[in-house]
Amino acid sequence: MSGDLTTTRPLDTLELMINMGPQHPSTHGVFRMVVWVDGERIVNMEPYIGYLHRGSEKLSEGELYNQVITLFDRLDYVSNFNNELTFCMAIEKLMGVQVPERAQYIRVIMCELNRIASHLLFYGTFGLDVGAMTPIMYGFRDRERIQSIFEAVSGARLMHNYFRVGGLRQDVPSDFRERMERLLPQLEQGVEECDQLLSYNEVFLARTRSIGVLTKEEAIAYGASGPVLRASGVPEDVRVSEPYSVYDRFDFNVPVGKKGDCWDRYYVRVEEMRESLKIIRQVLAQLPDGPIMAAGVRRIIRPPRGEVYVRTENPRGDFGVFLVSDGTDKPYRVKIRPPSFLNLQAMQAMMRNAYVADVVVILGSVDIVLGEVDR
Amino acid sequence: MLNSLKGLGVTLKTMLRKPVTAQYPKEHLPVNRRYMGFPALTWDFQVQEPYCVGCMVCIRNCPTQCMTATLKDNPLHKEGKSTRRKIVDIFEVNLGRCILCEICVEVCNFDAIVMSHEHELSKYERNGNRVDLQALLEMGKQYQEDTGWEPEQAAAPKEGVQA
Amino acid sequence: MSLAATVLVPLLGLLALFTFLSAVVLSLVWIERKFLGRIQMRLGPMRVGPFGLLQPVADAVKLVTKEDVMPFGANRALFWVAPLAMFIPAFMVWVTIPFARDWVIRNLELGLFYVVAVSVLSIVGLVMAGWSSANKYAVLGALRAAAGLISYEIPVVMVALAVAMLAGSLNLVEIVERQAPIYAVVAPLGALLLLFSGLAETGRTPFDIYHAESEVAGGPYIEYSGAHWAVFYLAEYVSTFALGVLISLLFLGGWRGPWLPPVLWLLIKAYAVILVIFWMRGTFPRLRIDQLMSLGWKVLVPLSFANILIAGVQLYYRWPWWALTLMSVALIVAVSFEVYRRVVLAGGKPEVELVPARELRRKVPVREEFKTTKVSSEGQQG
Amino acid sequence: MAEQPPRPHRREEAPTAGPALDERGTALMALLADRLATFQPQTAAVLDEVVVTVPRERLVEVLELLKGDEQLDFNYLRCLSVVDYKTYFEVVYHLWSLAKRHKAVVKVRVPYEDAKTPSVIPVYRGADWYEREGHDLFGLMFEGHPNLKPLLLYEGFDGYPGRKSFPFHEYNEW
Repeated sequence: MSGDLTTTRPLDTLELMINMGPQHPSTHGVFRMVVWVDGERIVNMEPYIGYLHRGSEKLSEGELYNQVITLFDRLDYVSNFNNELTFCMAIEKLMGVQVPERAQYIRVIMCELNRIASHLLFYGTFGLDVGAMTPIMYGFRDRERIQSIFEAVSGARLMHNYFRVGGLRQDVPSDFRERMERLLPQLEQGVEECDQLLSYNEVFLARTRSIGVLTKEEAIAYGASGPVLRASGVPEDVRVSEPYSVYDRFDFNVPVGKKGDCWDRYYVRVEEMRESLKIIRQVLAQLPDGPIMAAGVRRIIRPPRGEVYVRTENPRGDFGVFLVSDGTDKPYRVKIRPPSFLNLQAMQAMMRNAYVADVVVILGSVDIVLGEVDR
Repeated sequence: MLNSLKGLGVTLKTMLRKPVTAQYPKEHLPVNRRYMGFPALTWDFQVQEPYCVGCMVCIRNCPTQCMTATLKDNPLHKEGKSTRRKIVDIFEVNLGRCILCEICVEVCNFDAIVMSHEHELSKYERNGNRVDLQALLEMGKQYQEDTGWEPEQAAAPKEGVQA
Repeated sequence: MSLAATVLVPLLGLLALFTFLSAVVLSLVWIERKFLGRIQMRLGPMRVGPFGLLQPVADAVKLVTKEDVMPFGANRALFWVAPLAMFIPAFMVWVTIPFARDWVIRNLELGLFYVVAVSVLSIVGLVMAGWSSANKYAVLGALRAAAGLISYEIPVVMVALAVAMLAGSLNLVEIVERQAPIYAVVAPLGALLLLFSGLAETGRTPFDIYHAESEVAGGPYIEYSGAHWAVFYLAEYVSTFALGVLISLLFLGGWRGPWLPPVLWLLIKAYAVILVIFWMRGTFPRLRIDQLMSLGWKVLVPLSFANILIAGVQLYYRWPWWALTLMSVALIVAVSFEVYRRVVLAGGKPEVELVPARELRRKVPVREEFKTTKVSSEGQQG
Repeated sequence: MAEQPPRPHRREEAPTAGPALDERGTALMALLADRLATFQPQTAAVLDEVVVTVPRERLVEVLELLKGDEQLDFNYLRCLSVVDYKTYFEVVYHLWSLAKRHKAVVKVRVPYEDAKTPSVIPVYRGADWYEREGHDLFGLMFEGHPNLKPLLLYEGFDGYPGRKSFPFHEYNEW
């Protein structure tokens, strides 16, 4: 026997560079990660974005304010109402427009429904990421019901263009309340079913617990927000910490994770769906009558010269709009603060000791929407 | 292991339920009343002419610049049959470019444009879904028939054409 | 006469077998799609033929007429040979598998041994495919497949050994004949072990790591298309069916059953097992490679040894058969509990805290914020 | 007949003024002016936010102070925006305190000719991609940034499309 065979010299292995995306099945859009792996273990990961860069911020500078709302629909294309709300609120704040109560309440219903729809989509795709193929169908079943309500209210299933500066485009249809009353028990049951199918499955727990841990300090330093931040143990919710619209009138819980791992990020969202349902019930109970459009908003909006920053709680986190107006009918500068952008940035910190399979799970648990990341 | 068995139970339970999907081309789910399909022009059945006078408000307000229009003198006005002095001559929409935002409907002062329920418009050519006035009016008539559409602003005093 | 007996009859048998297996694969594809569809509240294939019955045929025609693409830089010879190298072992297994007492091409005395030994050969094809594709995902997938299949072969062998001990034979026909009551009742642990390790060997959820489409995007098959991909697919389904039949033979009493003809009984049992496999596919997420390895080496291998041990104890002391059942069940419960403790309760109970918004709103008093005295940071930072 | 969606009725009326600083905001403004006295900031109230403009050379110091101060405790960078005012850039930092729940805006002005500003990554790790984006779209150099590669545009893109002067109509990519 030669001595070479018995020495304990470490094997000379090469690091393999894998290009995950932009056409990988589980990158949630056109997103590319370059992953260096040693066997199955991740050594380094570098995200590349920009494949979906449409220049929404720059485009907004050439559009009328009402037209910009259509652009905001297309940022985070699974939580459109929330985006619209943020932009409308920015202009309303700048102009000092008081939105009528009824409009505010309907806005809250729509936003919360959209939050559930978005989280259901997350639930499905996260299931796919960990290798279960049924959750997406369950998620889509209930999302479909919500979208049918959206269609009845706004006329579109995805790109609603429903909120206006000062209110809404039109009132909800007359059978809205009955439809909601039919929808809510279905949704409650659907969420329970989703929860039972996946949340505590042993294989699922093994795949997501203690994977991709983002500590509290890191989450804050990276500017993570929304479920990612809350899963790391920071009870920060814009609806509570800086209440906008009429959110301060409702009673709900803010789910907060304990470890900041993938399971926490997943389950925070499941709980948020339940809380959103709670909010919707309260809103429906309180929904007042009245106008849906503020008086005094012209067709062509010319906010006064100035600048404003408004943030709201999107399904993905803290969505902000920084709007600079020069007094004309077009915005001078619109800066969008997309929550996924920063959550995605924090992903590098979650990659410690991860395996190739975990990259996919971690990316899924961050729940990015590339339309918003790249803008 | 119990939770996994619970998951198996959930899938088994749903298996025994009715499927929620519909067989699409055979079976169309009904669209809601407000459904925003592609824009269409409405037809004034009383005077037998389009409501549209070609004032270009919608065109100037369109976020994607997907429409063009020109107007002409209305021959029916000369005959005294119509109150519209001008009438649309050419109206073209590139439906492939339209983003279904309903801004055109909102800004229209004459109830001339509606979001029809038309949404299946696949064509073999890239420019195949440019539609002209005739096709738009057809779509509009179909929509008016299907939904019993009635003008709502026609009775109200007209605001000045403003962009 | 002798020539006909030694060559022609087995050849005809093989041909019949091939046709039969192809039909089985087509039926499995249809059943899988329909069954998964129903689990997911869909209809499954509906267009081609009544209830989409001809869908697998349409798929097959499509695959055969599809262009075969070989990536630039691939090793040509290995790339084209790999599908066959995977399919042939999967097919060879069937030479000795009996469908009824006399319905077998060659009833080998070492039948069980042969089945176990040959079935694992398909790994060669997978590794060849992965390596020759000149694709990093394919290499990763092939390595995963190699690791997984080799580790899970041990529990399969050990379970087969325990069954052979109970039956006193390696002949599959005799194993079936000697089951009284069926071994699934006598040795439930063995049945579960065979099911799980068989799933891992055939690459089915929750152990489908080597072609995990969300991670390695198809693994060794990533570069294959058309007929070559179809051969892989065929091999995979043939292996799955073999697993179903093997479990029925070893643990469910094979072709034995009242009223119906024996072949039908075997098929019913095999399809039932396969439905369970599809059901699991519709429910479970996928394990990670290291978890698969530790499950294999730390749980299934020791358990399979324990299975042999309890079978030996039962045989040595000539205890009645239910003694083995009790021991098996006790082991299953103990291991399940241990898995629960390790996986579910690891690092605390899995739960999130619900903080009432009312409480959060109260946390920062509005007026006292900017006093000159030091503000206690009892916010979130605590 | 199917129900007709009502249209919003719009009448012209002068808009009222936007929200103003509340009590806390005023207190915060005074506190900020006090703490940042050595940096000679320009403090102003814009709507309900306190805006502090500081010289860009001392930006990192200011942010460190704001983050480290016991009472201010601005530990969360909400948003970093670059605004092109044709003769100068304004880099706007929206800060937020997670514990104290108050907000402030820090601004620096960067002249066009000398488009450089210090990177704030040492203070706020999350500024990384914001700054890359700012460099990408506005051509602003964030000095000290470890990895100022293009983020949204591709490598080798010519020009800065975020700037007002970018010739969009004359620009032909292909």
